[in-house]
Amino acid sequence: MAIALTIGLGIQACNQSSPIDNQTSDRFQGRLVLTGSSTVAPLAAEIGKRFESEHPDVRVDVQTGGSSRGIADARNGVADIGMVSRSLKEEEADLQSFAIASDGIGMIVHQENPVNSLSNQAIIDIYTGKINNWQQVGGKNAPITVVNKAEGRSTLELFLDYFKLENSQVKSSVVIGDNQQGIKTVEGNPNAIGYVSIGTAEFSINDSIPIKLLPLNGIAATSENVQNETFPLSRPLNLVTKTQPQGLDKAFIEFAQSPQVHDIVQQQEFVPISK
Amino acid sequence: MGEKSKNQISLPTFIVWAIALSVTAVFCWILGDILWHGVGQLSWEFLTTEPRNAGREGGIAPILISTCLILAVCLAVSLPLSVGTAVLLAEFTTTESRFGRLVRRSLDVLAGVPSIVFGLFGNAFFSIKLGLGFSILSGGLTLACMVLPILIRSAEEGFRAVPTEYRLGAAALGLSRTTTLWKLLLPAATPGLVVGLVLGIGRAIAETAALIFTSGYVDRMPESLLDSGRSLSIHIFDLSMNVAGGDANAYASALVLLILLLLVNGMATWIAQFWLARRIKS
Amino acid sequence: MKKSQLTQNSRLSLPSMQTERLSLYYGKKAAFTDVTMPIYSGKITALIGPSGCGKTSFLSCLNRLTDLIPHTKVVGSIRLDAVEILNNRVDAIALRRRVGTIFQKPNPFPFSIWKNLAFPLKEHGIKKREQLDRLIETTLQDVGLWSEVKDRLHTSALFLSGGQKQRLCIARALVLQPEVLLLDEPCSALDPISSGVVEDLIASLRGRYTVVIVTHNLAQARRIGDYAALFWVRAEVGRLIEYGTVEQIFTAPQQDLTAAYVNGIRG
Amino acid sequence: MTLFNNKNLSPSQSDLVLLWILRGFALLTGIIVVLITAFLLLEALPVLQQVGWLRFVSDPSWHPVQGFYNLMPMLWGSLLVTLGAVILAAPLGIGSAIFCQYYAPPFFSGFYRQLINLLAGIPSVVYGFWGLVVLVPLIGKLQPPGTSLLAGIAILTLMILPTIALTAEASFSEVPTEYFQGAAALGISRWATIRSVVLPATKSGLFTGLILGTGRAIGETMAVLMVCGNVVQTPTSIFDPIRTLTANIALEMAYATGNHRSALFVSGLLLMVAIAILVAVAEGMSRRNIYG
Repeated sequence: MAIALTIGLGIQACNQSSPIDNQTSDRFQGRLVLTGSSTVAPLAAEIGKRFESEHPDVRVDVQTGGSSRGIADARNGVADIGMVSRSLKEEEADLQSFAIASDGIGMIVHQENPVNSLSNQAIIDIYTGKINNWQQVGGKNAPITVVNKAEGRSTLELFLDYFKLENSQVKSSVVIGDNQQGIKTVEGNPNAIGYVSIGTAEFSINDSIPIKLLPLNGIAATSENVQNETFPLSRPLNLVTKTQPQGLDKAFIEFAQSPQVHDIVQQQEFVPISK
Repeated sequence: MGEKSKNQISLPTFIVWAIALSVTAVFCWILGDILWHGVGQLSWEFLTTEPRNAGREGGIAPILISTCLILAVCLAVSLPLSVGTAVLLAEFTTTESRFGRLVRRSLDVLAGVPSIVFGLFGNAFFSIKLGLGFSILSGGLTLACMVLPILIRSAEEGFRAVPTEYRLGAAALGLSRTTTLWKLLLPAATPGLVVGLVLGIGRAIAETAALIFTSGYVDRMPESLLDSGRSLSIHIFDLSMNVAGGDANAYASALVLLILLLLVNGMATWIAQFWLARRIKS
Repeated sequence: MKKSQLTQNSRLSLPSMQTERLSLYYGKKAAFTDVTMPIYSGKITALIGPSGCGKTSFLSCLNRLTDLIPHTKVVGSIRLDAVEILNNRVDAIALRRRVGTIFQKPNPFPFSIWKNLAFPLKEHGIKKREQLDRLIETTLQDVGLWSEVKDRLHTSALFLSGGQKQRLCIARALVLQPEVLLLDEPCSALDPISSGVVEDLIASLRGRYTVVIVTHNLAQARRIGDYAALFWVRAEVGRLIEYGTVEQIFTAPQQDLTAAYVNGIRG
Repeated sequence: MTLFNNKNLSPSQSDLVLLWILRGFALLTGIIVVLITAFLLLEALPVLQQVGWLRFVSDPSWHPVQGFYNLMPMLWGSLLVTLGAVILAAPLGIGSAIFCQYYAPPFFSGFYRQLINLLAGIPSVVYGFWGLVVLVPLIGKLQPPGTSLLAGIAILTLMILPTIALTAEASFSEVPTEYFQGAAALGISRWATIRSVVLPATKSGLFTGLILGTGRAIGETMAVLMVCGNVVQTPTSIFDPIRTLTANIALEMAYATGNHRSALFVSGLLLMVAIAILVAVAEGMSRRNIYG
């Protein structure tokens, strides 16, 4: 009985939620569905709220589930716009992408760790297990806890790409999912090393969490250096669509790229894109 | 206690007390942790305003409403389904029957399916196949599937625990099985049903992975069951794992979740005992 | 209570029930086989014999309580008023309304005293409060319980004493005005005084109901029975050894086994 | 005058209707089980067809992006962490229930019961969070890195303890008090009564609790993901980090495509098969004792 009711409602839902957008008039109305990267989701949700306040008849629904989900949903039309926390790959060239912010990736260690910088080779050796004690890179006599990201995360792909590593070469002692888990792991373990989003790390450091960012290639890991594109390890946060966006989609993407939302981007610990 | 003199506590007594006290201690630790970090953020305003700045600021009003709605959908579907199935298993099939064993075994397997698989199933079936989209309804139905094994198994235990004499007595009076069930067995099986309910509600209210893909992430006030709504547990997960600086509000939300759980559990127990047990006493 | 109200029929000398070659199997194992026996209307029939000889199983066939036990098979014939009751088209529920059962261990429902009686009445269609009250009062008087419980009708029946519980159970069966009452060792779980009260009550049912009682107490069978049937185990299967009037069974048994049993030599 | 004129003995319809309604409910429940299994199979099928079953056992490692699909270390991880948690939680949970029912002073048993009720509903995220910031650093001091099999076992023990305790207590509460009076009259101690009367009388309920607890432990995702370290390896000590099948799904599903995604569904399927085997073994071992 309940199921029958459900199905009835479901059909109704289909009719309701079909977006009535694609109108080229100034008054937009309808529902815009965004799915994808959990990194982008809080940012997109906040941008969505501001967009809603400017266009009262529009509802922006943001759903998470990961970058690959954003790609898949944008492709098969489940979502109007996908959210992807990396550049598009070659096999994804059929989609249109629009960067709304960028994000650097920095190495973090515990604040008490005397090591203040590591060469690229040292990082490679640590992650491949050739160096397994902090003493070998000028620290205390303690085993290194290597914090790596889970397979498929765009941060991992970027990290491996930069250091020319294969994931199978990495000898990790902890594998994490999200940035916050990485920060908490390093916070709780004075001998850990990991890599997280720079914005998140900066926020945590300001929140007096005992971690510190290490410079990469001699360049300090700061939001400024990400913004002026001197920091070598960064990624764009993208909105993707299946076809050239029109109507409501276009309006939202343009809004998300405009300086009107730069304060939101900064508030969410990302770096606005200066065009 | 009791049988032995006071200075001579028996070993089992000691062990049982030790278990209880250590369990209490650990759990008070966890609860204290949540309370300590969360109580400062808690205010009337926190409960009645919308979240701002990805949840770091503002309150949880829409999230609270969504959570209650998801739970209501889940229970409205799973309760009748599970009590019905439990009755069939406990009263109309013998323990050795092939049908009963098959159902029971499938339920045990279902109980061990990871919640994230339920989430992906719910997304594929309710959200896409049935066209419910990301909605409170999809989320509630997915949770209903997930809590079925718990509800059914505990309800079945409840029915099995009812003394056979009641059934024989009722049968000897020429009462139909329908009557026996409604008037006699259901009230008498209340303890088992309540346990199932408490466990089921606990599991549903605490669920994260199954809801991310079904009821969704939208933290706006839901306008209907077909709107997407973020549950408290997802909010906690997002704040603690995905939003830097969300810890304070994550703790406060966890505290609210616990209070909500106390209320819902209390209400469920109260309704079950006073509604069903009243029939027994009057 | 007026006698005319409860007396169903006055065909006193006709068999109310009749079994023909009745056998009961639990799975492959037979509990008893080939029992052919009349049960006379308005009389008290006592089933006697040692434990495990199939008396209780026989009793539960008579109102098809065996339906509730998995893997049982009943073979043969049982007629109630010339209607074959081992027929699937016969509703066991309607049958059990007409053939009541009292168990060895009193089993009042976890309700109040009043509701224990009202519940079955309501379920069988009597809903008016006045009628319920009247029926409950007369029935409780009939079993001698009224004066003991009239001030606490709405308290739980589980607080009654053993003898009171058993009389309540008998009242619960009688309130439905059955034609046949089956009693399975109704006194064996009670103290001697309660046992005496219940026994007197059963004796008082003579003439108004057809009663079948299983008892281990030979003296009791002799005191209250009109007819008696001796069951015995032979080759691990229960059998009806001898059936007759109580005088005949106890004073002039046909079988040596019966003679030995009633004289306390065997069993 | 007779009250019941109805002397016909034809069957009533209400019971039949009830039976069919109940069958309908059970059928729906059954359909859900079948749907979920079918869904898993369907999603797992592409990789099973392309790569075959064997590779999930024989590949050198789990690097699905590079085409290696060995799931065995994670299966071991799941089984070990569940086994450890159940071994710890069973005595603790049953002990808690015994305490509540037979040993605790009334005011304390009420409080304790509420506490356990509450614990049953704490989100796994909160357990995981607590484990990550409190428990893991503690274990880390003993033996780095702290995120380990041990941490997973500890957290899961806490999580399934309420399930076991609540079902056990519900069973205990249905043991007639006569047993206790009877035993007390014979001068048997409380503990001896519990051991020789209560526990045997309630084993079906206890077994149900254990099965439900095991189910929750083996299916738990978020908490183990946060405290176990998620390194794909067969553990050699309880301080080794492990990854469970569920954590594997949760960690990678959001980012997986193609064969990788399909392989994650194989993880789910494998988990279901493992549980089915566990259930069958448990039932086989105890069929006569429990359900008899």
